[in-house]
Amino acid sequence: MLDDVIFWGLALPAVAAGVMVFRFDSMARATYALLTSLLCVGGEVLLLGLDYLGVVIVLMMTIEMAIMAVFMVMYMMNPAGLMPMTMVHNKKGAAAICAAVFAVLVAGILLAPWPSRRGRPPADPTMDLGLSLMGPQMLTMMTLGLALFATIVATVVLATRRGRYDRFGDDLKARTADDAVRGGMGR
Amino acid sequence: MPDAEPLWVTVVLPLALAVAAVTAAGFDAVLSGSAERGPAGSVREAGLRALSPLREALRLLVQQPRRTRAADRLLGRLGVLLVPVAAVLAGAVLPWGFRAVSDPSVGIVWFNAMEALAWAAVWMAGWGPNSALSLIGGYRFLAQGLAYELPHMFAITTAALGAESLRVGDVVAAQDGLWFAVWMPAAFVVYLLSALAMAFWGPFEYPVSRDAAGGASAELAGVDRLVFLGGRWLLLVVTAGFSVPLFLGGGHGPLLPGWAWTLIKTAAVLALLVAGRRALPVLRMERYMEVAWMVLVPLTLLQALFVAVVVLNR
Amino acid sequence: MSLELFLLLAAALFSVGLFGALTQQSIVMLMMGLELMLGGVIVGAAAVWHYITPAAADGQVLVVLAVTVMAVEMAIGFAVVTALFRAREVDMTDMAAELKE
Amino acid sequence: MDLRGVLRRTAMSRPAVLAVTLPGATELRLEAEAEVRRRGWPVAHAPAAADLLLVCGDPAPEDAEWLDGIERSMPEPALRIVAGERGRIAAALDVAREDLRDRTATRRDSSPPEASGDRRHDHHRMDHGQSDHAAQPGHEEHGHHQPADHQAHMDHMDHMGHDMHAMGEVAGLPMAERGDDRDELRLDQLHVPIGPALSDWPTGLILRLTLQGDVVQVVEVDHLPVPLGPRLPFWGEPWLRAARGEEVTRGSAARRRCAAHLDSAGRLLAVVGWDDAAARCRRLRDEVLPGASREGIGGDLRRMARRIGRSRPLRWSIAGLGELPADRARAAGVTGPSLAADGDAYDRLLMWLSEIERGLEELDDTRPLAPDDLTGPRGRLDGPRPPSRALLDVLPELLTGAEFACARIIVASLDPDLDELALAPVPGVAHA
Repeated sequence: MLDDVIFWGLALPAVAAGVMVFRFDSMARATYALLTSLLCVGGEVLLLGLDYLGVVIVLMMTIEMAIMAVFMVMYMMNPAGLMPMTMVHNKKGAAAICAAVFAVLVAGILLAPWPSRRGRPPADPTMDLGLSLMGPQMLTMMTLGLALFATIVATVVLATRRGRYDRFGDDLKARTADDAVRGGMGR
Repeated sequence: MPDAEPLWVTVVLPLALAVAAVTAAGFDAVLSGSAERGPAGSVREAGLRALSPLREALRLLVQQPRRTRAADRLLGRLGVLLVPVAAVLAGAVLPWGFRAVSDPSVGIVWFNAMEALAWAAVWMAGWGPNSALSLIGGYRFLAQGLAYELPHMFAITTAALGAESLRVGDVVAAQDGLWFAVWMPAAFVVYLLSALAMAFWGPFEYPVSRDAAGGASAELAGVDRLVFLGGRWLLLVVTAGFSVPLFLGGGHGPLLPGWAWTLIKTAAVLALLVAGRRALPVLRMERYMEVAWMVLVPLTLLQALFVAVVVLNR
Repeated sequence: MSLELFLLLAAALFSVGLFGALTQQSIVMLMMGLELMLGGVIVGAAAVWHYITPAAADGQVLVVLAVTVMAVEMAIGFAVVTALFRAREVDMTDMAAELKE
Repeated sequence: MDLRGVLRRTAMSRPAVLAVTLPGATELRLEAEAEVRRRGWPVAHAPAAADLLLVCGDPAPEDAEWLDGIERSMPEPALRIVAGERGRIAAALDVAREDLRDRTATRRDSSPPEASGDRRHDHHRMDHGQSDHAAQPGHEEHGHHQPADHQAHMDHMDHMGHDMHAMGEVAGLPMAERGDDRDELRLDQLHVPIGPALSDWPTGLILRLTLQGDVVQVVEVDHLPVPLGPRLPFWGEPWLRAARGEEVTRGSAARRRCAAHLDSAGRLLAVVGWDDAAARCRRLRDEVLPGASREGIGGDLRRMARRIGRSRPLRWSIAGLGELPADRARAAGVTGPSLAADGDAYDRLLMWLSEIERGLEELDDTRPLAPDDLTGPRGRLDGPRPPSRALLDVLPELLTGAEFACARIIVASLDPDLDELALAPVPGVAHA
């Protein structure tokens, strides 16, 4: 009973906030609407008994959306939504596609003969996940690790305009970096 | 050993945190009073100075809140409220002695997630009033977050690694003999730094610092200001208090009962932070960022490696 | 509570996200649509784990995967926007498409 | 009286003070700061945090606009008092406190005022509810201003907008334009005037900044009108009086120099965020000025100077900000400690500290000051231009490209004294 209340109490705000993401004029509000939606998703995951993943989703999404808000304000027109405007294209077609996708998904969900539950959840799903990632799913873990590492390198390369030759001179011999702002290491 | 507590504890928790926050703020007021006006002449004078946080709170309650033009009041209010809420939620896994309001199996991650809410909170509070200085303050906290969060995560992961559990109760139990602070000193020091940074207090009050006329709090008045700045003290108490179960052996100690040791250790950590603050200027993030990423991150990684090797050979 | 309810929630989030990803002109807003879709995937994976195969950790691994993809997508997205913005001061998909011509 | 009334009166027994100083009123500022500190009243750093706006100096009619703006952005119960004369600040504060207590105690519980439009009426009431030294002539006009552009705390920030519709106005606020920035991103520019009500800020200075994010792109230096008159600039007074032929002891000149540097150092340390050291500097300043003896204060002063000079975190924090090598300083006409420091903000702070320690020896010197010694705390007072003018002139160059926090530190490390701008070249000496 209580679980049902919690489910609906999280599910409705999740979807409502998801819709509001695209309805708010203010980019700041849109970002935090998305955060609300994803926090509710984290709550649902907690409800399903995945403590670790649920809390990690809350942690990651909070930080991610807080950072995202910076970029939203930086690059988007109308970050505070003081000037109502729409920036959409192809609204009708998209609505039709999405309605169709939703209908197909619903039909599938309701009509599919879902298998019954096999096995019981382990006492500690977190331990289970860790053992799995470090055992049979090692390849997944390594791929994820590499992907994350590649992302770090790629994003820095894409976003910065200054390489080490700009900072330390053509022969890389400059003792202090030629930066706009001096850092804390005294270099 | 750790046990879930009855419901009334959830009511007591915010009150206890508030009392601790007022005490810490009073101690701070005495110290800054002696810097501004010379040492207190009498005990009564010192007592009066220690009461000044309460008087400030009363004054802010009487003051009317105010609005600014074209403000985003929804986000602004939400941000202000979220600061104390995050502090209390994080405090839920804080053990008193050996009992916490709740001791979930992933308590450490929970603590980390709740203090991360401060990222959103400070930014929203700075964004809300539609004012340049407060927005600068809000952005500063994000920069600060990027600087402190990774070393912080590695530091608390190290403690969890030492106990081989994410449950706070297990971490305390694992320190029955030797405190983690003894054989994880780097993680402990980094944790104390990030505790200050999370609470954006003291040397890390860059987001609300004086040079931007109060930064994220520049436009807050009345109750808003009280909730925001009071929530900051709550956060400080919670983050400082969490160093006790993580690194200082929680309630373990000779003679006295567990809750008394927790109290003594928490008070000692808070006193250290409040007194240490007097010796430091505000650390600006354009300088601290480089230190955090080039010194603290490798340092905490090495610390974690060391602990991992010890644990594997145990 | 049942598997179907959770999957319906997942489908709803996915569809809303898809709508956003299809309609929004701005690259940043498009990414927000993607995030919502991945949120749907997370709910679905967690529900399948809970109701069908709790003994195996595969559902959990899928959630980890989705969360990582969210982070990677966001980081790459903003890096690309920054690069585009630096080069051409463009932050809209339509304008980026015009650049190709 | 009911409990609520009692509580309200108690709450307002120590109102938060926002002190705003007008050019030429340095002495009043010092008196006000000392008095507020003696009472232990909290000091507000922004209008939003203040109950009491204390204006030190005589506002000119054109000051009314920005002062009104600040008062409007203070929360209820907001009160403004003007202290124009020495020695009356304590009395004015007493009256203001009583007034605040009465107003809070008798306030009926109403919803907070909606907008500035409603609050205008309140202002009338409060302006007339003042004692005589608080009454302010020429202050009847209460138009519905936009927030004054002099105002330190903008109620608006034009961070929104895009070049497509840059010229528009939204919610009565101008939209931002874009421009190239330091990192070669074309981002929104924000025009922010900072000053004169900012705390720990040179009196009367206004900087019109063009910010992108918090990076200063363009700086225009401006200031409040400095009253020309017979009154000499406070910090340069002993030397100027000696030059006029009056008898001034070397001790009082050394004392003034010490206090001036302590004031500057306190300001810089406050901006850097080292509240403890800043508070100690200011306390010592207020002890040095009225004549604490060398034996009485020397130990404290030396201890403090040593503590600041030895602080590695402080050095780490401000070294490298606002580099002003001696040749560039000389070319700009800078004299005094900023020239002698030959370096960054940290070097200038150390130079102040060493001048303080040097001045300590002469503190009780009763020999007369030589009339041709005209080196004030900020430089040579007999140059073609007052020394602070040169400091103001180097500001744009040093501030461009700095982040907001660094910009504030650089300004505080030069600490121009705008009172000096009223200084006519000293007759007979300047051209000698």
